[in-house]
Amino acid sequence: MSAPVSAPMLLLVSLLGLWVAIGFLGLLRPTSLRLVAHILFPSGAAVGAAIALTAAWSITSPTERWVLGIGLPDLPVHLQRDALSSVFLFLLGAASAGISLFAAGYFRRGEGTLPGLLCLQYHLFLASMGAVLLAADAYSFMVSWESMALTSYFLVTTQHRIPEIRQAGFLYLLIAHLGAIGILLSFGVMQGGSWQFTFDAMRTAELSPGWASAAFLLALVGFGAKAGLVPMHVWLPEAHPAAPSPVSALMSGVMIKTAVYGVLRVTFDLLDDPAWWWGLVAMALGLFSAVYGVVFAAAQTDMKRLLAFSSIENIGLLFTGFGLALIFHAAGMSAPASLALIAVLYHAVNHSFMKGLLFVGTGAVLHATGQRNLGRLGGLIHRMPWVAWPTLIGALAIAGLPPLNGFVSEWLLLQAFLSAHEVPRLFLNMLLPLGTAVVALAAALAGYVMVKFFGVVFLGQPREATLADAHDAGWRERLGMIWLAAGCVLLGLFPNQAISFFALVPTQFGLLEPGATFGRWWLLDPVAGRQASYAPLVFLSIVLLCVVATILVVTRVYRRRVRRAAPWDCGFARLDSRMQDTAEGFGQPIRHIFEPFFGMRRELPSPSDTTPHYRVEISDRIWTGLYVPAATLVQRLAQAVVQLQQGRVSTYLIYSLVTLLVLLGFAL
Amino acid sequence: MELLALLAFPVLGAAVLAVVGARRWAPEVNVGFSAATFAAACALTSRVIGDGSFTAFGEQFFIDAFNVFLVTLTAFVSLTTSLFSRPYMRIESEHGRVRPQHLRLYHSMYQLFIAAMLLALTSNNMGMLWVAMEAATLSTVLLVTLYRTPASLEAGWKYFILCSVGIAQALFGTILLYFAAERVLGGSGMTALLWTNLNEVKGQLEPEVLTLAFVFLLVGYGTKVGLAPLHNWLPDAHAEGPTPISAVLSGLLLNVAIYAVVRCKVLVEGSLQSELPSRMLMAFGLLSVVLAALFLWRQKDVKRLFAYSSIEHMGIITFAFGMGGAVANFAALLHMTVHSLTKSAIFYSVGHAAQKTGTQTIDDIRGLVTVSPTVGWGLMMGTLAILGMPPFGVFASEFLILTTAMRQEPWSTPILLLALGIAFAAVFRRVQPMVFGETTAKRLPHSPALLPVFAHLALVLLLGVSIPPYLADWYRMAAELISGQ
Amino acid sequence: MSDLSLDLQILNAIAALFLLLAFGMLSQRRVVTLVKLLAVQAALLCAATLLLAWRTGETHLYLSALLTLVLKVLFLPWLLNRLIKRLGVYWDSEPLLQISGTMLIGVLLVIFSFGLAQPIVALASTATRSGIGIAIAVVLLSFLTMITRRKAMSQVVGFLSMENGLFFGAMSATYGMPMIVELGVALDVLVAMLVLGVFFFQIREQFDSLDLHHLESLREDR
Amino acid sequence: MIDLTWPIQVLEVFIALLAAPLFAGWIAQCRAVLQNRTPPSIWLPYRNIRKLLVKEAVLAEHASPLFRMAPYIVFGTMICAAAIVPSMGTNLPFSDAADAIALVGLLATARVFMALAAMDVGTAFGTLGARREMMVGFLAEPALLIVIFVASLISQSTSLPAIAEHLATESFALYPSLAFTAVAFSLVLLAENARLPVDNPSTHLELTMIHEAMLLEYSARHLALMEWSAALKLFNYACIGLALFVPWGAATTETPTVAALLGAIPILGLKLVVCGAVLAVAETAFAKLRVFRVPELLATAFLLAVLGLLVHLLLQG
Repeated sequence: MSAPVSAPMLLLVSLLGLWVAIGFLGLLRPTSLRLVAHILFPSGAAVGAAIALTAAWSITSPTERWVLGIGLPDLPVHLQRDALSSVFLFLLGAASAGISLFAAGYFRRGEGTLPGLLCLQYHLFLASMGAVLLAADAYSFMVSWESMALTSYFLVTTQHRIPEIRQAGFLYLLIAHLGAIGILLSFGVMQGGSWQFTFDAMRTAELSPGWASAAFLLALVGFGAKAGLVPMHVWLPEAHPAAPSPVSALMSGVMIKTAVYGVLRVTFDLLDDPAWWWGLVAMALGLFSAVYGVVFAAAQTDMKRLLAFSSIENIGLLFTGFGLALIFHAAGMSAPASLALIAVLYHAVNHSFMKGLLFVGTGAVLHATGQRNLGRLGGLIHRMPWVAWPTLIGALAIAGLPPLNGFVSEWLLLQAFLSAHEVPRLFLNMLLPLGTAVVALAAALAGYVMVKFFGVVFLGQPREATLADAHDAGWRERLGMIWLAAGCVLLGLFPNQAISFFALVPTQFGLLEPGATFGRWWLLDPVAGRQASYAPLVFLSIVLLCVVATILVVTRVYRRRVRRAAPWDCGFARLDSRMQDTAEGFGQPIRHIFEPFFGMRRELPSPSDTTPHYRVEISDRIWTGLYVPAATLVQRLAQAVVQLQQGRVSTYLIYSLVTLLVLLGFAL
Repeated sequence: MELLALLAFPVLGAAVLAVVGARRWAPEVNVGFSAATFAAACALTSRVIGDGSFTAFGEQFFIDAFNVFLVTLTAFVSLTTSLFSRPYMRIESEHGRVRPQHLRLYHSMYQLFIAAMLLALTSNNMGMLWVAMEAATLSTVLLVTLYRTPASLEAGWKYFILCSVGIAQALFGTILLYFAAERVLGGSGMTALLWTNLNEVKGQLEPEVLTLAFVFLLVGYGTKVGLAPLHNWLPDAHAEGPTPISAVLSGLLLNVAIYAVVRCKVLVEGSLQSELPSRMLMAFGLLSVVLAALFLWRQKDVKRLFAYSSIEHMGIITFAFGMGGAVANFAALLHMTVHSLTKSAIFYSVGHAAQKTGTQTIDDIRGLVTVSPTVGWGLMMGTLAILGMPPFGVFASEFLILTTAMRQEPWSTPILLLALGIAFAAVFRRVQPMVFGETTAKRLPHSPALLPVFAHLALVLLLGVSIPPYLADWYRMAAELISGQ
Repeated sequence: MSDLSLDLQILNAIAALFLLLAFGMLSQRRVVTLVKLLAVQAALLCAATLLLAWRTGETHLYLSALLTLVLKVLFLPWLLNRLIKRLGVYWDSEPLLQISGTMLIGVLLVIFSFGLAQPIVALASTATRSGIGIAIAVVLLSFLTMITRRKAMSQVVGFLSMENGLFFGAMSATYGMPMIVELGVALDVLVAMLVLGVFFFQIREQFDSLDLHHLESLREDR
Repeated sequence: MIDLTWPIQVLEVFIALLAAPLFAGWIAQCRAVLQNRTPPSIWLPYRNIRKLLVKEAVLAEHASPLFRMAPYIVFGTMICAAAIVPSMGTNLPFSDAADAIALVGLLATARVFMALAAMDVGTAFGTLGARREMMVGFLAEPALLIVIFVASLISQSTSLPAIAEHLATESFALYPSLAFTAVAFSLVLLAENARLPVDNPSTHLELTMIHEAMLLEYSARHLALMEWSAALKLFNYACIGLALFVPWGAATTETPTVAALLGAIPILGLKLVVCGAVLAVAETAFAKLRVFRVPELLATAFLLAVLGLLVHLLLQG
């Protein structure tokens, strides 16, 4: 290695190597679940925690570069760690620590592929995500990017006996591959005239505005396909539910964020001066995905599909923040741009904790009851308290309720929106504030979805008799969930420390002068010009104080006598569990209000129907409107081309004669 | 000396196996001879690396960096194919699909085929190159019709007629080349057709005659490469023959045909200032990639599916050679290597898969991973490699080709990428249910020989992650030779 | 024409006859006569080679003339006739395109190949350079014969006439190929014929007719 | 002079706590008068709460701890909201702990916990009420955000005391944008506090009630707390409205003093009386809307708020 490699980079690369080693250790005795569950996954979690620590420790140190020996002869593998990759490495390490801990207790016999093979794919998936965050040249980025897609494809199709899971896996890998092609084209355009594919060459290559816009749009489409931005989102609600829960937690929590990392790296780092309309395109896509995702989440009856659509909503919010930051950056307003960028980074980290916790919760429920359909769950809080309460924390956090972390990143995003009216462009300063309303709508709808999710799964009466013997999660699963829940709470209560950690990224991009502070340690006051502050610690202590005071006063003064009785059934026959609100019922107002979003097919019982049943079929208009016609077009094209091969020798001879004559014609 | 050994072993093997081909231990003899050829090839390579290219036997044979790597590749893949054909042919004869006396024909023709290819690669005389190609075609025709089924007969017939007619055009091209060369080198008969002489004097050859010659040569050898409008024989020939033959046909014979086309292009490009030859090659390449990608969409037979995938990859290689320039040639050579390694690995696993399920139609092969993980994972990894998924070498060469295409012909990149995307969707949609899902496969009497499959895939993975420096210089030397610096 | 020496005039006459035979084979439907025409064509080629050898004194030309005589004039026609008797394939049914259409295309092909050969003929130093145009024409015409035939046997005859055309081209452009190449090519043609013989028996045994419409099962468009 | 800020803050919260049922009683009286019924006594809510507190609590058989904890959490959040809202004085210590958006978040927490408690019992009415409450919630929130957006544009701050102080101390100017947002805010107030056009507070008809349906299973002290927090919520919303649109008269001294506080209380009382009367008139004028007409109502609220925003950017920008 030419330059002496600095400590953090060496440590990070060796930790990634450790992950790969753990993976291959699994192959030694692929059938023994004990080795995998008791030794390999916990050590994977430890490595994840170590990566998070190194990333957090190394974020303040300057950018490090390292050129490895391997790779193409004239394009060896370049690695680079800077503030942006440190933030996402912290995200990868922290979230994967909790999820791996949960996975240690989650995988049992008969889960499709052998545990050893699963452990290999799982840890290769983690290592490739780490490699994506460190790659500093097009070739190694593409190799790690697509091996991330490949390993996650194998993880998605663990139970490959079920045809739907195979379908989901195929769709996922196909769209991931097409996205990767977009990214490859964008890198090709970005290398400008320099014919080199290292990121440093791309930074120095000056592109004409036309080529720069082409590179940006290709990158947006390519990374949007991996992130699940709306027109390219169709794979996400299929792939995430098909994967085992820890894997869908990793995919939703961490893999989608690598797409956000990619978009940030391309626009803020590699392309220098953005056009004003770039941000608008990203924000429009983001806002539409946010509303589209949350509206579909509200209408789902399968809990993992519900969470997958909620991931689409959060990706929409991330891309909205990214678009906003881009608009401010283009307009030269660096303070609001850095605020929006911090909001995006903060929400990315928050979402990986929240969504990881929820997916892991559904995993525990799935293992206990074997049910994924919301119509067959309910009342699990009594039998699975250790799963219910952390999931409640996750649900409240993702609904964006104050003391927890979801609210902080949303609050920052809204503060950034508040300075949107100063953008000099004519129509933009009027359109952007409307963005606030859409973000608020999406956040409120998220609250609606989470009440539906938590209420239908954990509260009320069990809708199936078999739920009675649902057992609580194992101690390793509880540990994993507590780690993630603690992450949610701490990120919510100490925003200032977190923001000082994230603010290093805009400083690296030159949007913020180094050493900027955001109010006292307990009070968050990000915007200089505006008097807007939020102190979660004080806030939470006051609320707790009031609650405890009320409890003491009420119980002390009025004797604590409680009697249990049947709930009010307005005098008719005894209420049973089927009279509760089902998942479709809870989604009915949304389906009624957001009618145009859905392709709906209802089966209503006719009056004379002896066994009346009511079924509603929700279909995604984008799937029927965009993907099916594309497939039929290729089908028809193939049909036309195949006529060439009719089987007669003489026709083939005619082809070669005609080719010969045509070429001779050219040669004249 | 090594050259003599290299050519003698297979011919000797053919003769010996013609006698003992039907014995129980005939496959072992076959492996022995292939191993000997491989050893000779390695010795030859070390000699060429040691003291550069050289001519032998009165300049009739010429070895340089370009054809020596193809010779080693041919010898290596023929060795692994003979290893694979050992259990394969035993199972085939136990299943009663092949009669013992046909085995004798099979083994001797196999060695003769290897000899013909090595002769074509090493000969300096363009006429002998043509004769060797014709011999290769003839030896494989009988092998394609080994099973005596109506389909294999039809495939054999089409293969024979189309290739012979194609190669006849190549003969006419060679005649015109000889005609042009004779005017400059004088009528000394033997030396006029030697590639080395032609290479030195290519500046003074008449452009019109050379263009005409190139057209005939391109159509002739292009038929053997399976370029788009002339490809019709390839899917039938590769699908109906026994799988070792399909592997060798797809893996090696196509490379030899491209080698011949490139030899002619080097000569013609030297004399013509016009862009015509590279434009033609690029047009052929692009047309093959697009047509093959669309053909892939409606395949029912697994070997036909991978035969069309060979057409697609040959199209990519021709397109790369058409672009010319050091990087494109380097990438094309790398692509030839990784393609033949991966495609032969895929045919090995497909062969065993077809034997396990008793059929080649895709819809009847299901759930390989559950019954025999090695065959299932081998097929999955091979398919992902051939579709250009990154950790494997095919992505490395495609990355280089696409990036050079972006620089030289930006208009062609979207078409290429779209075709690659369609091919990916078509092949993966067929292969995924074959590997995963409920199983229809049964146990085999003999355990499948899967060492070759994973040896090939490991090599391709190595070429994908990091190309060893000496191999890189070797390719670079060959690339310079081709682009005529 | 008059300033050419006698033997050149004969050579040009042979070339013209060669072309005529190619046209003849294009329109012929009886397989037996087809083989006869092939044999005559080969004989013409052998005569031209002998004449040229006598004129230029090249030794290897005598050898190649002998080779053509033995292989293409005597052995192959005998082998084909024996096969025809054994397999009983005397008639070739109506070709895909009726005769007049094929002839028209043939004429167009001849015109095209003559136009193509014009620059080369101007360059060639050999006396029989005009033969190149004829050679290209014969190659394309035999290509057409193979396309328009429905019987396997007549396709093979078309292929052999293409070989004759190629040799005629080589002979007229460069006084024949180097000896080793001539031998190689002759060997290949011989082996090809043996292989084809084996093929005919197998096809006959499978489909009990040599008609090509049996060989159309491997197709994609169904 | 010893530092009296925290005691004043607690005193203010305490006053708000006590005044809330009074405000509810006053509105009930006005409604009765308008519908020419003999008005109930103004102290009826107090007596109602005291009666419920002494009763024996009856819980559903399988109600989870969440059901028992929810009333306390909702009441606690309402007290905290009262502390944030600058009803009587600005510059209170707790005011910069949370700004308007945090306040909206706090009210959303209360709503979510109430909805979860309603679903916990597992009867049809609870879940029906929860679903409708959440629907009204997510429809009202965008309008509320735009109202706060407009207010913050005018006074360069999103914390309510700062907005109130800015408007109170500035010279009086007619802000058309504030007029639009005031109407929008009042519609949101009606929707959020389950007043008549959206939901009839005094009905017990299972299928029409939204807010009451969630409290169906509560009894005794839990019901008392829920009633009280509902009254407190109405009081808070009224104070927010007054702070945004009628800020004059609040104690805007730098450091809060008891004198300023005592001065501000009667003015606030007067404003609340007028506001209660207006609210009663509005309720008797509107008939109850069908549940799926509510989105149109709140859509008009949102439209008005956006119009206010555009007017602000256009005229006062």
